[in-house]
Amino acid sequence: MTEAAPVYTGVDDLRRIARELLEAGDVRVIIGYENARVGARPVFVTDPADADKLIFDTRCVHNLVTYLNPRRDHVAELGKIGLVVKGCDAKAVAGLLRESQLKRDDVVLIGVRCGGVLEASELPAALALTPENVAPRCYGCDNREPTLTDHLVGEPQPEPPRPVMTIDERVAALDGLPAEERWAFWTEQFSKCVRCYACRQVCPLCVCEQCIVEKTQPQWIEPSAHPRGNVSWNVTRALHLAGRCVDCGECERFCPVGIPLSLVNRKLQQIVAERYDYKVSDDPENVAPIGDYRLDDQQEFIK
Amino acid sequence: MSETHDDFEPRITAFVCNWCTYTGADLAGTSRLHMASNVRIIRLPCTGRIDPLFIVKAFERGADGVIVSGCHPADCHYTSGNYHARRRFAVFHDIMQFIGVDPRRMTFSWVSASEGAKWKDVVDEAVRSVRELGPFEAYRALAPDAGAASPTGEAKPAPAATTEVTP
Amino acid sequence: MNIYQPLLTTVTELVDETPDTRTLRLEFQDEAQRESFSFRAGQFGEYSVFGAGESTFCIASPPTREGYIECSFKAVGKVTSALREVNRGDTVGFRGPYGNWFPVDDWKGKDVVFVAGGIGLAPVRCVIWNVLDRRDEFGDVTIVYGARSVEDLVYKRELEEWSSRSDVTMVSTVDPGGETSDWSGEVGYVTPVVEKTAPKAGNAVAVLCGPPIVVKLTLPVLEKLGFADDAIFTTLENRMKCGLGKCGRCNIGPVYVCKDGPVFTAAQMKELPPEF
Amino acid sequence: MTDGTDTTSAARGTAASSGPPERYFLSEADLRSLVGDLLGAGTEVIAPLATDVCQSPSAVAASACTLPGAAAVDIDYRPLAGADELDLSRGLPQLSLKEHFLPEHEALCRWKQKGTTVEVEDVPVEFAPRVVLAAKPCDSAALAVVDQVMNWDYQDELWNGRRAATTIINLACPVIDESCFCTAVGTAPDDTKGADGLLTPVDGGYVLEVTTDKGRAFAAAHAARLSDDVPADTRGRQAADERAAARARVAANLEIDAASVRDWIGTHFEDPLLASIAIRCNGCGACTSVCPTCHCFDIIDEEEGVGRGTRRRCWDTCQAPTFTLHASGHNPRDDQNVRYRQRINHKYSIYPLKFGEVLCTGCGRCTRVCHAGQDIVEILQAIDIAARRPGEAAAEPAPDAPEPVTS
Repeated sequence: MTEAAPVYTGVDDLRRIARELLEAGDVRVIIGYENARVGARPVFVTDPADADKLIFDTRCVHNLVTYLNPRRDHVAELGKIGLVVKGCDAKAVAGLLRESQLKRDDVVLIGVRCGGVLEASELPAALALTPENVAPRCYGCDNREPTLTDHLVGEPQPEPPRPVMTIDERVAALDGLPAEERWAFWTEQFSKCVRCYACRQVCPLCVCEQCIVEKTQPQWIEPSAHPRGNVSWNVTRALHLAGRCVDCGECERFCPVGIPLSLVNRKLQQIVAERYDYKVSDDPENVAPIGDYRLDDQQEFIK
Repeated sequence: MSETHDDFEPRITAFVCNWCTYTGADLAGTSRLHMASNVRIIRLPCTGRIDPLFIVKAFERGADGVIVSGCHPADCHYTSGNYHARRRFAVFHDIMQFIGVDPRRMTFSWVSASEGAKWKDVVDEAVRSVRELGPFEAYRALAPDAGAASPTGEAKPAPAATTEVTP
Repeated sequence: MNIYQPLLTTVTELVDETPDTRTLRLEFQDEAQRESFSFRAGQFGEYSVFGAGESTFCIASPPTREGYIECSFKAVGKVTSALREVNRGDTVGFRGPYGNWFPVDDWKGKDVVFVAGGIGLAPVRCVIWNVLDRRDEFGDVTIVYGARSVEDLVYKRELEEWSSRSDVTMVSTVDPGGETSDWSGEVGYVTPVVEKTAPKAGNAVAVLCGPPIVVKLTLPVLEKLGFADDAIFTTLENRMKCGLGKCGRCNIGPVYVCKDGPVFTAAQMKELPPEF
Repeated sequence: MTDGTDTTSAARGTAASSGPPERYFLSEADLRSLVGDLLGAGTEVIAPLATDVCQSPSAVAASACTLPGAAAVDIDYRPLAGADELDLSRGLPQLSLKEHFLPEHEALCRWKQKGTTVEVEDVPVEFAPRVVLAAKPCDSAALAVVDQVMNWDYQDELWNGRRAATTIINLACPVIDESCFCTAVGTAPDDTKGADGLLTPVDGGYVLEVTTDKGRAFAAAHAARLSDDVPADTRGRQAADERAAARARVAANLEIDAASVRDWIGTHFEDPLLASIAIRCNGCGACTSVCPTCHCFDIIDEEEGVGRGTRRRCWDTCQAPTFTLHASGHNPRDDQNVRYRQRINHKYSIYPLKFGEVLCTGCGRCTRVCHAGQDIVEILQAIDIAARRPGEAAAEPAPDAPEPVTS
């Protein structure tokens, strides 16, 4: 197996396409990645001359689809968007299309062939992926080459390395514990929550005009950050993403107190996979499992 | 956690649909079936209206167990509310189990308007298993004033006590 | 007792002003508090229903009527909806008075013009009664008040009382289409009615309060009539939680509505950054 | 407009320094003994503490929780259980010291309601004495800055009570990275602002310098553990050198003129630099949660059952649309650029205008925690250039458009 280089191929094409789209007026802004003072970060390129700022390497962790979220008025104001998407990001675009939060013609998608990204983006230079530094979600990725795109750049990439411990293994480890220990584990993790709602804000699929936590009549979720309110919030956040979560990991990456949200998210993916044979993809026609049903769905837990 | 808590009367909240289970529970009453009296019924139009958050809220407010019950498949007054609910509760059931809630605290059932006797069984069984599990102290320990509301200003109450178990 | 702890009051009267607006009269339960409580016209408080939370309104009764305070509110949010449900005898929490006030004492000998739209009459009413209770200290008193419809006019009995007084020029108006068959007041928006009423600006101050659009459109009219920027007073509102300058949300640029306001002159408003 | 500078320093926890600082030496072992003395006397000792990310007794759960390659520990200011837990090598805690003075949530009062009668129960505003050891200077300085607003005409007794009960001994900062900029906003990696003393590591132990009456009382109470053997040419010089080197390291990151920045922001409300300042910002509010000076809060009622409950204040964030949303639906800050501008404005202009101090101590947490790349160092640099060298502003990279660095 060949190992992916830290900087992916196709960056020149990416820059050229971005420049052409801007010059032709097909889009008003290209949202991609750039080098920042520390690490890589999102960039909003509006001037074709700036297209050369665009990069794509293993530090390009961010799911930029969050900027297509209908709540982002200040981004929408910029005009039609051209967006750089990895395979996982394209799944989020499909999610928005599926839920009528976005029209296909309102965005130009520049897909990049991806061989995985790093766990952290804030590094001075891109690194080759290793079991120690690879984002665990990249392992087993089924969409390294997005299909929901208007342009696709780069060479096909090898599979990313297997992380030291995969997310599935970690979920399985928790599944193997007695219930009391799982409860102790999760209540301890959730008690760290400071209720900044970063997880919600960065989620490309948290699209509600008014989040349940902001509804006050009645006050469904207690707003202060004590463990009881935190459990309600974190369980609800996860449930609302059931069958919708694209596993981009942004909620966990942005969490300022390090709650391992990807484990809950992965568990939900496993649940819908096992029960409803559902896998999230970048096909907008692939109906999400919650909000859908079959007459013969499993009901072994119902008396 | 296997010993029975004899002197403990579980508090159980039941979310039931208006058309089937509520009528079934009513039938159980008018038929004078003897059953446990630990259940408070909250009537909703349809199981499809029961947000899993209701169950979380019930635990928050001190319920030791929860029952969710509605029309059998194919019998929904609104055609498909119970089918939608079935998927939602399946996911909820599994994820609550994952975070460590004993699934025996959550009973899901289909009870039709004519199944007064089944309702009695569901209630008795739910009360029996919750009684066996004991009060849901683990959830109550999450309350903001339950643990360390220490006057020194320690911000975070201590995490819930852990039972020492080797995996 | 810390600064966030409310005093307890009892609801002694309630008036449904319009289908969605209610006035509560509150009396402090503690006698010492009842005796010692005082405030100035224009100040506000934090009113609470226990379990629902706190909400911010001005004190709508005048400081010249002692022993109680009144507030008027529209039931739109969680707390106001809960306040809409209270009955006579119920307990309501109160913290205050907070903020600055209308410099009524400085207006002695001057004409006073009041312009209000909709529920904006609540803070103005406090000043109106304050002035009327000390009527001989002031010159002409003119009140222009408008609402969307006859039904939406608040303080209806007081509007009648003011109309019937010979020492007050009272002009009521409702938006076109909002009149009833027996409506005897003006029909039209507040701004043109102010222009038509044309109060003398020479030795006068104006108090203006209402929805943002009324304030925005009426300011130039008052200026045209000759009112100087520092003779026009208004009261602003912003979302508040503490009322004490700490919770950090009511500022408009460097100005905290809760501590530097809520009363501002038109001159001060022009200095504010465009963020309200 | 009310003049906001009339705060009562007496009401504040830490009395202003008087007289020259007193200096002592204590060895690593002495320090531990001192902590032991405090704990033995029942005094809470808070210090940056590394805790396993997962405290579960199960190794399986612990390994499941820890991301491969990530640090297996959370660093937080926490009460020490024993003197052996003290570890002065720890870096900047995730959350600032603020959480021990303005907790994430705290009761303001409790009520019981029966029929028409309500009983309101006070919450205590006096707190048991406690000591914070090895506080980061940027965190203690933040407390002194926030003291101003907490005593703006109305004294916040909950804040003041905790301030008064707490003796804070800083540690000259051992962890400086590219996001630190304390020296640019008037503090320093060896500052004692907001604290009562400072520990500086030297060979064989620490130099303890106490700077306030509370600090002197602390030194007096622990005299047995302290020696005054701080020769100016050895330990004294070493401590001074350490401190000067740290200051220089931070200063290399950012240098601005805070007064120019303050005035420029105040007069350029709609400048494009501010108007499009937050294009990549997700409005997540993580920056305000971790910030040692962000103190904005919400007040909410939470019921504990029928007829009883607690009125609490909890952290809130100016980055959330609901922060300023009116009941009518109108929102004066209805756009993320505007909300982010408010944060910058509040910190570097509004607060300095009102209270004479920048509402920022340069800890850099907001930059580190922002995975979308909102970089406060870069933003302040751009504003400083716009304010002091407007001619260069166009040529210099604006916050939105830094030149790519070749990697």
